[in-house]
Amino acid sequence: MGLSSEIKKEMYWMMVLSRKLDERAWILHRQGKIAFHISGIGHEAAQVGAAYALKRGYDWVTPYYRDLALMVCLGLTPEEFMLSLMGKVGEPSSGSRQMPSHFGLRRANAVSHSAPVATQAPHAAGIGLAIKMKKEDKVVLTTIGEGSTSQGEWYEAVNWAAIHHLPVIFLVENNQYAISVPPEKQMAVPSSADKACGLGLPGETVDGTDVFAVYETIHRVIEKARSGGGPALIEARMYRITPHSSDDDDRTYRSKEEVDENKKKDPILLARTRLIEEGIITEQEADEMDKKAKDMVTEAVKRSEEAAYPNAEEASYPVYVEEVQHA
Amino acid sequence: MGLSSEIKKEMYWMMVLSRKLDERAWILHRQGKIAFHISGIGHEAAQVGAAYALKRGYDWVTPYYRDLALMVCLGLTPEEFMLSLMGKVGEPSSGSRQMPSHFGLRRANAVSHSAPVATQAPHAAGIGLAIKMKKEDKVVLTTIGEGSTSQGEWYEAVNWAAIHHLPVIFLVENNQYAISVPPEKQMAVPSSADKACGLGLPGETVDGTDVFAVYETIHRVIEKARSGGGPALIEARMYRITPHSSDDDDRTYRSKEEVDENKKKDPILLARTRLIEEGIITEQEADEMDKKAKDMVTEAVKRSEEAAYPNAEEASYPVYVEEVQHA
Amino acid sequence: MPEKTLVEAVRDAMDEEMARDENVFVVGEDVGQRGGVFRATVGLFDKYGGERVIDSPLAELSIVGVSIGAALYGMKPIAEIQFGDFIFPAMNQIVSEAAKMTYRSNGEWTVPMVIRAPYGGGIGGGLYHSQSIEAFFTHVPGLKVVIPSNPYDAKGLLKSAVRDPNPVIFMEPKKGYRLIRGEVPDEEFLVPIGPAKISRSGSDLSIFAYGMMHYYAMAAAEQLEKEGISAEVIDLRTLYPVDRQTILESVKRTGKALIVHEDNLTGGYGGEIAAIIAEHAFTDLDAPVRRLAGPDVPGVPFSHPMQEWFMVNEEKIADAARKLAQY
Amino acid sequence: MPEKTLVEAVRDAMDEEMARDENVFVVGEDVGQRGGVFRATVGLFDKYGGERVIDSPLAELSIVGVSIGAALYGMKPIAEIQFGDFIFPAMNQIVSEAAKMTYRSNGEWTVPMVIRAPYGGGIGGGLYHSQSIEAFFTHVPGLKVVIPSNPYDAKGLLKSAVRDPNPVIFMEPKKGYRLIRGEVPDEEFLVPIGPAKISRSGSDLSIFAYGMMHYYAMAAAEQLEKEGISAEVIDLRTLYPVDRQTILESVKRTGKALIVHEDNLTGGYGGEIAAIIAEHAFTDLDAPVRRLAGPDVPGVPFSHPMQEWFMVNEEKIADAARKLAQY
Ligand SMILES: Cc1ncc(C[n+]2csc(CCOP(=O)(O)OP(=O)(O)O)c2C)c(N)n1
Ligand SMILES: Cc1ncc(C[n+]2csc(CCOP(=O)(O)OP(=O)(O)O)c2C)c(N)n1
Ligand SMILES: [Mg+2]
Ligand SMILES: [Mg+2]
Repeated sequence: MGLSSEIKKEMYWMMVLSRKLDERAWILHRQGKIAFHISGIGHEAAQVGAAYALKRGYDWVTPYYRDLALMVCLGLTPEEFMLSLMGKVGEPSSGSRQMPSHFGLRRANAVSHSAPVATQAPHAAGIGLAIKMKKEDKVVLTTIGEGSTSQGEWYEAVNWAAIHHLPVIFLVENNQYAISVPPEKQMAVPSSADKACGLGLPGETVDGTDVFAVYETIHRVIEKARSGGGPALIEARMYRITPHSSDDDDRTYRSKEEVDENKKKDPILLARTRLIEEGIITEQEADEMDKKAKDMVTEAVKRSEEAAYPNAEEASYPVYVEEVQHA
Repeated sequence: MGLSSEIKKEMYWMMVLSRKLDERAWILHRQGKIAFHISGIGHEAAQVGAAYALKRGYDWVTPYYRDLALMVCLGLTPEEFMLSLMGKVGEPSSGSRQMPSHFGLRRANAVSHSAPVATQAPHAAGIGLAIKMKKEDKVVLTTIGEGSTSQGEWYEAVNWAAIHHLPVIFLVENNQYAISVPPEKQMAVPSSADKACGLGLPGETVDGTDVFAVYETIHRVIEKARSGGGPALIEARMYRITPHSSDDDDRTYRSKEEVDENKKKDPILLARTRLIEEGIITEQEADEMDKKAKDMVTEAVKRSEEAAYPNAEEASYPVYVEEVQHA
Repeated sequence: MPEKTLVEAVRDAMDEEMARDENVFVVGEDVGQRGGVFRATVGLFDKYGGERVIDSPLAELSIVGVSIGAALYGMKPIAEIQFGDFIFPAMNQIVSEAAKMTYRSNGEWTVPMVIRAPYGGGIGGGLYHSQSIEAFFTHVPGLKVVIPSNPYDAKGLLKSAVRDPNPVIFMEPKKGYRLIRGEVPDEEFLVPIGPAKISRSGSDLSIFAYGMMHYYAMAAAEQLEKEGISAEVIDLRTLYPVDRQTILESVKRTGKALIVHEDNLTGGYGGEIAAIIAEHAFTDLDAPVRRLAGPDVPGVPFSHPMQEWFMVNEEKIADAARKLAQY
Repeated sequence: MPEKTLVEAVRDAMDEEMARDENVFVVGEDVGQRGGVFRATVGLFDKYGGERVIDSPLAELSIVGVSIGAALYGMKPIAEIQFGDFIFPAMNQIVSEAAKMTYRSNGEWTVPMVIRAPYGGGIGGGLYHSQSIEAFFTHVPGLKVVIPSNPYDAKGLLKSAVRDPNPVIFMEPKKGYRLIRGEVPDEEFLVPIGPAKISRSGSDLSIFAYGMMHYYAMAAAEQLEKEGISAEVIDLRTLYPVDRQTILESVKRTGKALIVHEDNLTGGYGGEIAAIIAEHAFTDLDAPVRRLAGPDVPGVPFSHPMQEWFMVNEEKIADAARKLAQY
C-alpha cells in the first residue's frame, strides 16, 4: 500500500500524541483546572489516516469538534491545544473566543469550526466549488459525526458536491452515538455511507479503528477527486470510548460492559500491536513514544498555565474587518 | 387492476374538470381579470391517480401549489377555486389571505399549504407520527416538485418517516423543471425515487401521464403503509406543459419545439384515447364531458365575479386563537 | 411549600401536563433515557415510554416541522431545542409555518405546540452555547414568547404554554436552572401568558427585565434600596405579545425607565420597550429611556475575562440605575 | 445621464463588478438563462457563462452555505435569494456562520459575500411574497444590512457591498424594481455603506424611512410642503450598523421624529431608531417619537382590500406626519 515504515511510525506517533493530549485534558478537568473537554479518544485512527491522505497545508479541511488528532496532524501544537482548554492568549483558532475543540487553523487551511453541527459541510462544498472554478488540483476534506448527517444541511452540501462533481471528501466518523442517541434513531440505513446512493456519489464504509485501512481508502478517493473524479462519501466506524464531553454522564444510557468491550478495539492498541508485529517499532520504542508524548504534553500544560488570559477589552473585536483575508 | 368502469370514468371526469378550471384561469389572466395563476396542466393524471388511491376525507394530505386536480378530487369546488383566483369572500383555504393555489381544505383533511417549498413534508411526517401514536389506520400523502426535493427540509422529513416507519407517502411530481432549472441541476441521480435508497425506504418511479398506472402504484404503497408497512417514495414523471406561472416567460429557457413535443403526452389525451379504446366512454360522451366541465366553470366564474371582496378589517385576524381546532 | 430549582419546575410542569393529557408528548435530542442534557426531562422516559418521550434525529428543522404536523393532527408537542443557539435550522418552520398557520388558513388550522429552549450566557459556553434568541421571535405575529425568571413562574407558565392553542416559544435561562430556587406549591396552578409582573414596587425608577437579568435586577434593587434609591422591578415574563399597560403604568409612577437584557443592544428586545415608552409615556418621562444590554459583538466569548466583559450583571445594573436615578 | 430603473441599476452593478473582478460570481435559483425571476441577472449568463452565473439547486441553506465556503477560499459570491420570504432556510448559515466567522476566528477567516433579496409588499404577493425581513438581521453583529431606495444608491451601494470584506445583506424593494426610476451616471461610482442620507431638508419634523417607504415618504413630504409643513426626510440606507449621528442631528434640528417601515410594528427595525432617539435626543424632543408601520399580523394578505389595509403608503405617512407636526 505504499506507506514507508517511516511514515507509518510517524502516523502512530501522531495517534499517541493526540491521545496523550486528550487524556491530559480529562485529568485537567478532574483537577478543576479546565471547565470543558470534548474528546477524540477512539477516533485517532480515522483522523490520522485521513490526515495523511491529504497534502497537508495544500489541501483544505473543514473539521469538527472531535478532530483533535486530525488537527495535530495538521500542525496544531500541544501548547496551542492546551491554550484553548484554558482560554489563554495565543490560542490560534479564535483567540480563545470559542470553546475548546472549536478547531480552525488558518496556516493549515483548516477552516474555523463552530458548534451547530453540519454547518461545515456546505462550506466544504463551497470550497470545492471555488477550487473547481480556479481549476486547481486541491481537494477539501470535511468531517462530521454520524448523528449530524441527519441535518438537512449535510444533505444539501453532499448534493451540491455530487451535482457539480466537486473535489470534496465527506468523512463521517460513526462512533455509534450522538450524545446518547444511537444510529438507528438517526437513519434507517445501516451505514451513513449508504446515503451516498441516494445522492449520486460513491459511498464506502471503512474500519475506523484501522489507521492504515482508513489511509488507503481516503487516499484513493482523494486522488480520484484531485484528478477530477468527483466527490466521495466515506464512513469510518469506531466507538466513542469516552462520554460525549466532560458535561456528559454516559452511564445514563449505556453500560460499562459495553464500553469495556469496545475498548478492546482501541485504535492505538491495534496500531501498536500491528507495528510491532510488522517489526516497524519495538515494544520499547513504543513505550518511549508514550513517554515522549507525555513529556511534551506536560511541558505544554506548564507553558499554558503560565500564559496570560486575554484582556477583557479584546472581546470587543473583530466584528468587522477592513480587508479580506486572502486564501 | 380492480377499478370499475364507473370509477375510471369519474377519474377521467376529475381530470377534465381540473383542466377546464386551469385553462379558464389562464384566460382570466389574459383578460386582466386575475393577477396570478400557477398551473397544473400536465399533472392531472398523477394527481387524480394519487387522490383515488386515498380514502378521501379519511386519509390526510399535505399538498403543494400545483395540485389543483388533487384538490378537485378532494372536493374543492369550481367556485371555490375561482374565488381564490379573485381573492373573494368564501375562499376556503385562507379567506383569500393567501395567493391562489396555496391550497388547504379542512373538511377534506388537506392541510394549509404555504409558499416556501418543502415545508409541507415535515408536516406530513408529523401527521404520520400522530397517526401512529394514536394507532389509527390512516395514511398521509404529501406531494412536492422534484426541484424542491433539493431542500434539506424534504430530506429530514423522509428520514423521520423512514426511521419511525410512518404511514407517509411522499409523491414527487417530476415535471422536468423547477421554474427554469432542470433536474440535472437539482440532483445527481436520474430520478427523485433513487433518493429512497439512501434514506431506507422503498422508492419507485411511475409514468405520471398514466392516471391508472399512478393509481395502481400509489394504491399499493398506501395500503401497505396503512397496514403498518411503512412509508414509500414515489416519483411520477410528467412534463410541465405551461410556463411555471403566469409571471413566467418560459421562452427564455426552453424551446417551443420541446413544449410541443411534450404536449403529445398530455395525460388527458392519453386517458381519453384509452377509455374510448376500452369502450368505457364514447367520443361523444367525452365531448359532452368537456362541455359540461366548461359550463360548470363558466357558472363558477360568474358566481365568483358576483361575490364580494373581503372587508379590509378582516385582515386584522386571526393572529391567535382561543381554542385549538381539533382534528 | 417545597423549594424547587428552575429546571425541576420545568420538569414538573411537563410531567403534570403529560399525566393530564395523553396528547402531550416530548420530542428532542437526548430527551429520552438521557433525560436531556440539562436533565429537564429526567424520569419522563421511564414514566411515559419512548412513544411519548422521543429521541429525535439530530435535526432541529424536523424536530419543529414534525411537531407542527403532529399539532395539526391534534397532538400537543413539547419540542426541546437542546440549546437556543441551535434553533436557527428550524427558523423556516417556526416563522413561515407555526407562526402563520392560523392566520393564513383563516383559523381553519392551528398549531398548539411549545418549543422549549435554554438560552443565555455566563456559563463558559462561548459563542454557540450562550446566545439570547428572543429578538428573533418577538417580532413574529402568531408566536408567543415567554421567559420565566423563577421556578414558580416557570412551572405555571409552561403549563399554560402547553394548554395554549397557539405556538409558544418558551425560553429558559439556563444559568438559572440550578442557581435560581424558589417555592412552588404542590397543588396545581397556572400562571397566565400575557401579563408582566411587578416583582418589586418602587418610586424612583422602573427596571424592566426578564429571565436571568431579572434575577440580577432584583439583587441590584436590594443593593440600591440600602443607598436610598427605590427601584421598581418589572418582570416582563411574556415578551410577545407585550404587556404595554403594565410597562406604561410603571413609567407613569416612576418617570424613569431602565431596560435590561443580556442580548446585544442594537435591535434587541429592549428597543421595542423603549419605543413604546417613548411614544406612549412621553409626558411622564423625567429622563432619557435607558437601555443596558450586551455589547454589539457576535457572541459571548469563552475565555473568562472576555465573557465577563460581555455579560450584564448585578453591578452593571446597579450602576446604570444609580446614574438614571440621579438624572 | 441615463435614466434607469432600480432593477437595471442592480443588474448593472453586478455586471460591472463581475467584469472588474473575476472572483465575483452570482449564484441562486433561476439566475442563469432565465435571468432571475425579476430579471435582475438578465444577460449575465450569456456574458460570463454558467460557471460564474450558477443556477443553484432549489435550496437556500446551501446557496448561502456554499457561498460562504467559496468566500472563505477567496471568491466573492453574490447569492440571490429569490424572494426575501425564502431566506429562512438559510438562517443558520447567515446568523451562525457568515456573521460570526470573523469574530470567532479572531479575524483569521472572513466571509466577503453579498446576499441579495427582493423584499416588500403591495404587489399582490400574499403572505409569502411580500415580507420585510430586515429586523431579523439588523440585530446580528457581523452582518451589514443595506436597503437602497433609488437606482443611484442601488448601484453604488451594491458595488460597495461586493467590495466589502464582510457579509452584506442587500435587500431590494421589489415593488420599486420598475416603478422607481432615476438618473445613474455611466461613469464608475460607489456609494459608501454606513452613512444615512438627508434626502430632503426640513424643519418641522424628521421622517426616517428606507426602501419603498422612503419613496412614499418623499411623496408625502412634497404634499406636506404645500400645506406648509416642512418635513426632513432621512433615507436610512444602511440599516446595520446604524448611522446614529445623522439620526440624532436631524432630531436636534426638528425636535420631532416619525419612523416609517412597512414591516410589522412590534419588534420591527423602527423600535431601535426610536430607542436611540429616546435615549440620546431626549432633551431635543418636542413630541413623542412616533412609529408608523405595518400592523402586527403574520403577513400581507393577498386579497386587494386586505392588502391595502396592511400597507403603509403616502397618505398614511402624510397623515401621521401632519398629526406629529401639530403636536
Ligand atoms: C445544530 C445542533 N444541534 C445540537 C447540538 C448539540 N450537540 C452537540 S454534539 C451532538 C451530538 C453529535 O453527534 P454525532 O454527529 O454523532 O457526532 P459525535 O459527537 O458522536 O462525534 C449534539 C446533539 C449542536 N451542537 N448543534
Ligand atoms: C424556499 C423557496 N424557495 C424558492 C421558491 C420560489 N419557487 C417557487 S416554485 C419554484 C420551483 C419549484 O420547482 P419544483 O419543486 O420542481 O416544482 P414545480 O413548480 O415544477 O411543480 C421556486 C424556485 C419558493 N417558493 N420557496
Ligand atoms: Mg457520533
Ligand atoms: Mg418541477
